[in-house]
Amino acid sequence: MSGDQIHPVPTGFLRRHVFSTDHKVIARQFMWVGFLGLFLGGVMAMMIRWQLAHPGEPFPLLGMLFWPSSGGAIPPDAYNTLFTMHGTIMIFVGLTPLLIGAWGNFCIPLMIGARDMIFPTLNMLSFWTLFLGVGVAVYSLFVPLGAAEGGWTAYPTLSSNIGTPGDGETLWAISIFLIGASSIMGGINYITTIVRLRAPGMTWGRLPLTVWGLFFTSVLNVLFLPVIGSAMILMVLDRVFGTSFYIPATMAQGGGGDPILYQHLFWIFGHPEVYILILPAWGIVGDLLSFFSRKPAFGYRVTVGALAAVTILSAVVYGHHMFTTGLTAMLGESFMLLTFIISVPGEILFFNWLHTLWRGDLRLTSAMLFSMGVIFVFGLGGLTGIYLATISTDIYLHDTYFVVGHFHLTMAASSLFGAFAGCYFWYPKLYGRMLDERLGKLHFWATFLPLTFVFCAMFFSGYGGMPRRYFDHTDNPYTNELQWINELTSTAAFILGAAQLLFVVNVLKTIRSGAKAPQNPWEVGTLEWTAASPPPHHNFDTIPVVLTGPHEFSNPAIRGGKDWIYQTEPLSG
Amino acid sequence: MTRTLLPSVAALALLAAAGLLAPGDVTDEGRGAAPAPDLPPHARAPYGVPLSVAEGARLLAWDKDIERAAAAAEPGRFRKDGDTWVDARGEYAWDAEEEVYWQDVPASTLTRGRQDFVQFCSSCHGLQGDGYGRSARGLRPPPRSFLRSTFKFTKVPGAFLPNDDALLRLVQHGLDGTPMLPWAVSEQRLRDILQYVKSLSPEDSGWRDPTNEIGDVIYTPPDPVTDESHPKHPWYRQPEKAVAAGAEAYHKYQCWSCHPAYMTQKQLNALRGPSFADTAYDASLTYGKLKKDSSYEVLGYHVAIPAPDFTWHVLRYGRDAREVFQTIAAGIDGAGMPTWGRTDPDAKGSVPDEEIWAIAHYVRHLVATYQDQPAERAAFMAGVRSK
Amino acid sequence: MDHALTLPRETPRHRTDVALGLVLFIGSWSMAFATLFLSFLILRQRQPAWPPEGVVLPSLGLAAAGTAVLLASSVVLAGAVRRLRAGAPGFAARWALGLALGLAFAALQTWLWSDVWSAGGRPDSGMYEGLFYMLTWFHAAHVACGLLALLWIQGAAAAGRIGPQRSAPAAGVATFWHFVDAVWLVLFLGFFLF
Amino acid sequence: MSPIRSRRARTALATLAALAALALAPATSAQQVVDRWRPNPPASSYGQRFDDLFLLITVLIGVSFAIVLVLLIVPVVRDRARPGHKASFDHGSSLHDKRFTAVVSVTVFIVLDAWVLVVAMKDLREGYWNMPRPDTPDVLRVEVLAQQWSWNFRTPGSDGELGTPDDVLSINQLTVPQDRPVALNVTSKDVIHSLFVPDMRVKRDANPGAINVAWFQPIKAGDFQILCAELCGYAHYQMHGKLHVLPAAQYDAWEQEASAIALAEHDPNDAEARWAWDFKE
Repeated sequence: MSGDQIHPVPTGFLRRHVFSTDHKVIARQFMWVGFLGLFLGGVMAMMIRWQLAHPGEPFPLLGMLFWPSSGGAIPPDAYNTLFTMHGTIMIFVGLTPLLIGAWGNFCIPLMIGARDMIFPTLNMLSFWTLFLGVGVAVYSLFVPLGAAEGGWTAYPTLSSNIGTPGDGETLWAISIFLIGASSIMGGINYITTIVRLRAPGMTWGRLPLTVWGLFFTSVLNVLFLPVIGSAMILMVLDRVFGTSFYIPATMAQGGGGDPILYQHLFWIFGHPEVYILILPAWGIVGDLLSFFSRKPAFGYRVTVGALAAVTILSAVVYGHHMFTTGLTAMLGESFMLLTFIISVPGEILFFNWLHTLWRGDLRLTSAMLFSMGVIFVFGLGGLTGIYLATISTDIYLHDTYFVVGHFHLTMAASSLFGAFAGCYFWYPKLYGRMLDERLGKLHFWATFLPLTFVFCAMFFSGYGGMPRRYFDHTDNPYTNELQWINELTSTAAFILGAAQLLFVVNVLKTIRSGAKAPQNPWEVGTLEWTAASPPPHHNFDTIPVVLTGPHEFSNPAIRGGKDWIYQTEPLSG
Repeated sequence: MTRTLLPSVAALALLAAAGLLAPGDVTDEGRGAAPAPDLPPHARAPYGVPLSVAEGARLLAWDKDIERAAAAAEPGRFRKDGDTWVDARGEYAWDAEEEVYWQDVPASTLTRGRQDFVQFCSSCHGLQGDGYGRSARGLRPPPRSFLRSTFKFTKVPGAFLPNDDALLRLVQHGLDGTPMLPWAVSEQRLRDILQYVKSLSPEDSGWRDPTNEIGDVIYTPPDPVTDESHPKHPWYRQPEKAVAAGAEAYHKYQCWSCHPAYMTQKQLNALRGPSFADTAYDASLTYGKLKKDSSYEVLGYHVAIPAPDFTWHVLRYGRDAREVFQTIAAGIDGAGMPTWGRTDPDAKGSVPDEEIWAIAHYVRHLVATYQDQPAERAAFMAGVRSK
Repeated sequence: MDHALTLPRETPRHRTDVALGLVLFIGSWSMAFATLFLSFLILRQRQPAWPPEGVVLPSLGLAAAGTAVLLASSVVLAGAVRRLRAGAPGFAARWALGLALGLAFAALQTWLWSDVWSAGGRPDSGMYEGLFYMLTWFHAAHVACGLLALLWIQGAAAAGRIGPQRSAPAAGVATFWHFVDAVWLVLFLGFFLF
Repeated sequence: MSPIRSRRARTALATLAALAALALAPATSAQQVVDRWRPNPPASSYGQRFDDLFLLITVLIGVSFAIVLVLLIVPVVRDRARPGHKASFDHGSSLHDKRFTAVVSVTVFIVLDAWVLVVAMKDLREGYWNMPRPDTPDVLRVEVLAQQWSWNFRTPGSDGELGTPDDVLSINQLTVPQDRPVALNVTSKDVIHSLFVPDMRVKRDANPGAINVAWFQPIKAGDFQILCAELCGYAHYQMHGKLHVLPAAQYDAWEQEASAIALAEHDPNDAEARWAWDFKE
């Protein structure tokens, strides 16, 4: 409930752990679903990379388990399922729950000084709707005729029952609808909480950037997930009840629909979706760079303005996904121009990060390393976006591995590093135990180096003309000449996969025997560090009164030899 | 607790709608308006496609397959009773009055086959296997209809039904120059698909007709050009000699009655001997012939596929001399190409094996030198067509 | 519902929280209806003729009657909430009337469907019927949710959990009902009339 | 670089470097194939435009990324937390800072984005979207009908008219003349495909129920690979064909022969085989 009304601590196992309405418990639930999603998606990525590097050879260990009829080698239809579910699981079951679900739920109430989310029941419902969606998605893997095979974008008429008969694709659409519904509930909850439950004194100018990132993400969630929900409803009606919204007149007796309509609907949601994934990471990085440079975030208001600009512009740039689909010249060029314009707020954000680092007092903890990793990776990913925003280069590069490299660098690497930075930074507050810094730094370097190699190698194979989503590149002479890049990429990808074990070991080791975390290990002033680690059920004994901004580091007015100040302490003078 | 009931109710309502997911066996008839008359049946967007096969099928089995199964099966399953095998598990059964073996293919195998068939093959061969899939419209050659159990390129003489291995090899080889791909599907799944395809043969025809006989690939003697056991053969390691003999044999056995001739009329007359000295051939001597009677029927109307011109068309199942030999020897069932070779080792073929090898080498020579070489081909054909 | 009993009087602050949450939900979910309606217009514009000749037209009378009934139920429910907020008697009766009108609309809708279904109109028999079923099914799902919520509020009011001191849920459900009503109005104009 | 203090960290990095080196050694399976990482030189008239613009963007991005790297590494080296080292206090919210950010972002937009935009618009106007006009005499009209897992091509044959019995039909093989514009009409029978000829730098989606137009003019004879770029099902990777570009003389001879054979094979009552539509300019 809202305000400073302390609702009673739930008793009983179910209320406390399963159907809990405490935002911290829900954050943990989202985190573990996120880790499960990253693990599943990661294993699928390894299978995809194995098939690309060694076409036809049985996948070691797991191969016989999944595909006994082909002696462990991945058959072509299973390969299509693999990259479809890899995309879907990484985005909707891995990153969204981890970045928005876990860190959103944990950080927003604590950082704005509230006791809990404003609608705790809706919060719990949001998790269980996601859980239901994930259940439906996992169930669709075991349906006869296999799971969805139309790519995570599922363009009809391949995703209609003409291209993929069977129930797999229908169940996939239902699970996307449910996960979308869960994100809408979460979005409503986050926006209302941030607007209504800020502690006294926590003005909009004193909100940490993480909360700003999550606020804009929720705005996009609330506005654009219903669009994909409707697109999925139309697809389910097409597949189950035989309507032909996406099936053209030339193909079906009752036809008259348009597959391009789905592409428009999908990408109206699709592009804001990639910003939904990157905005929390931008927020977290904006904060962490300031925290660990012991220096205020450069241009706080400009950064928030840039985030707002990206949120607004994200609605109108989706056309760059469809340059080769046959848009009219005017439409294509206007989307090209708009895509270039949206890169400007991105650049402004980027400069503010670099300016934050400049002349700071850098403490290179693993959270800081991951945040600087985001700068490197998003720099590389963002800049290569210019190739794809320009129609004349996109005509050649569209649907090649160049695009795969680009969106992995921006969406996968940047958001993933933002999530890892969040994990290393807030784990002490969430579980009350410190993650091992040495293992953290090793995990960073062991992830960062192979990751950069893998996704930059994709630029080369894409530039060489290797199309996306091919089961076997040695089948035709042209892409066979690029097979050597596949082998290198796959080797590096396996190292990248193995490197994630470091993080698993780190988390598991810390749960049992991690060092007890002090209340404020990183000497940072935001409100969540005024609470105990882990915070009690009602977060704060008394609702804190905020007197200063989140980034008042090395402020000359701070006395007592410290270079930081709690937001609740006044800045004298 | 129930203050925010609305979203969960919406989700449950949706799931109830999702419950209608598997309409199970809603076949075409189960729905209201019939498809518009002018569009062929495949044009209906196939929703509610039946994916499971209810009951198993009793199909003709091949005794060599049973011997191989007996050898591979666990001990004690097969035993020889007199000269017929008895299968303890009852999958294979000897039919006394028809003197054939029947195989009872379980419904589970047919269901797996049906599902993979819908997944891989239905886009061309049609959801009912009638050879009229969504992608089949306007395809020439049109996709094979499995409702007529005649197969062109299995290298099994026309009089016999192809055995499983011949069909399997055909699918794994694919047919070059047609959308029939070399399928990278595992052998186990392919065998299930082939069992399903065999079960499509209508009542008392194809694998359901006991009077039919399942045969093996045509007898293929070793290729004289590469056969080490006869080094003294004139063609041994001299393919050009075989090609020259092939040119002669090709025109002697009048392959040019269907395929184009590659000799001028004078040379042809000289080759065919004095009685044909001044025969005048009609203008289409050097073109593939479009034989009406050799065409076959697709959904009610005739489709005629011309005999290939070896300097122009892609050979669908003839990547090397051996495959070309087998195609000539076995003939192409239903396409006017008779069985030239020997159906079994001791019978005598209408053309001696060595001559068939020579023609095979000659055909491969034509393909290798003239296909995709427009200049050379134009010059060669101009020479042939000059009186 | 143990929580409500121990709940103190509903603070005006909480009322605005719920109002803001509801505005966001309705704003968000209207995007879903907007997408479906936009798709309907695009697909309709793609058809050579609209309505295609020889198609079974759903009877306009039934749809008009449904619209009238739905509008009436909204007006009645709005009156009920005003009375609840003012603490005046008669909330439960008016709310029940609103619920009854809602059920009437559901009945009219089912009658409309059965007409089209019995005349052979299936979702897959053409773009017109496909769009008809899509729009009406999606809207009907929300009418069903609305009716459930109305029933739940009716029950809560009977059990005393809804009253002048705790009216936010009732106001919320009424607002959702007005949203469903507005969507139907747009749908009625877009599909049936023009 | 200041020495990494703890010995154990140094050994960890060393092992990592060794692992990376092992990974980067190219797996040398029997490589009779020529390994490349760049596309073949352009074989179509506007192909060079892509390579030039790609190079331009690479240079611009390379410079920008170098600057970013410097701005990233210098703080790590110089401003690392050390006893007695202080961070400078700067909110960056002063007017000067805002003006500086505005100036930097505008210059980056001009240098990086506007330059590329202008070049791209020129390329589109003069190259990619500069379709040959319907009345240009020697344009070769080709109808491409994609289907699940192969390409059907149709060229007008020697009479220059589409829809006549002498039209040349072929599967996965397209023969076009050199130095003559080729206008494509691309559509599909079932799912969405995408005609992609890397060496001609052309790519067009084949959408069922709609006709997309594209064009290219080969400037080099030879065989080029045709690929499918849009996921279209299980054998998406097997849906490749060959584009034969012949010098003008050879092409005419080939076209005569092809038309003659097509005429010989024409079967009037087989309406299905002669799929065609009126060419969309």
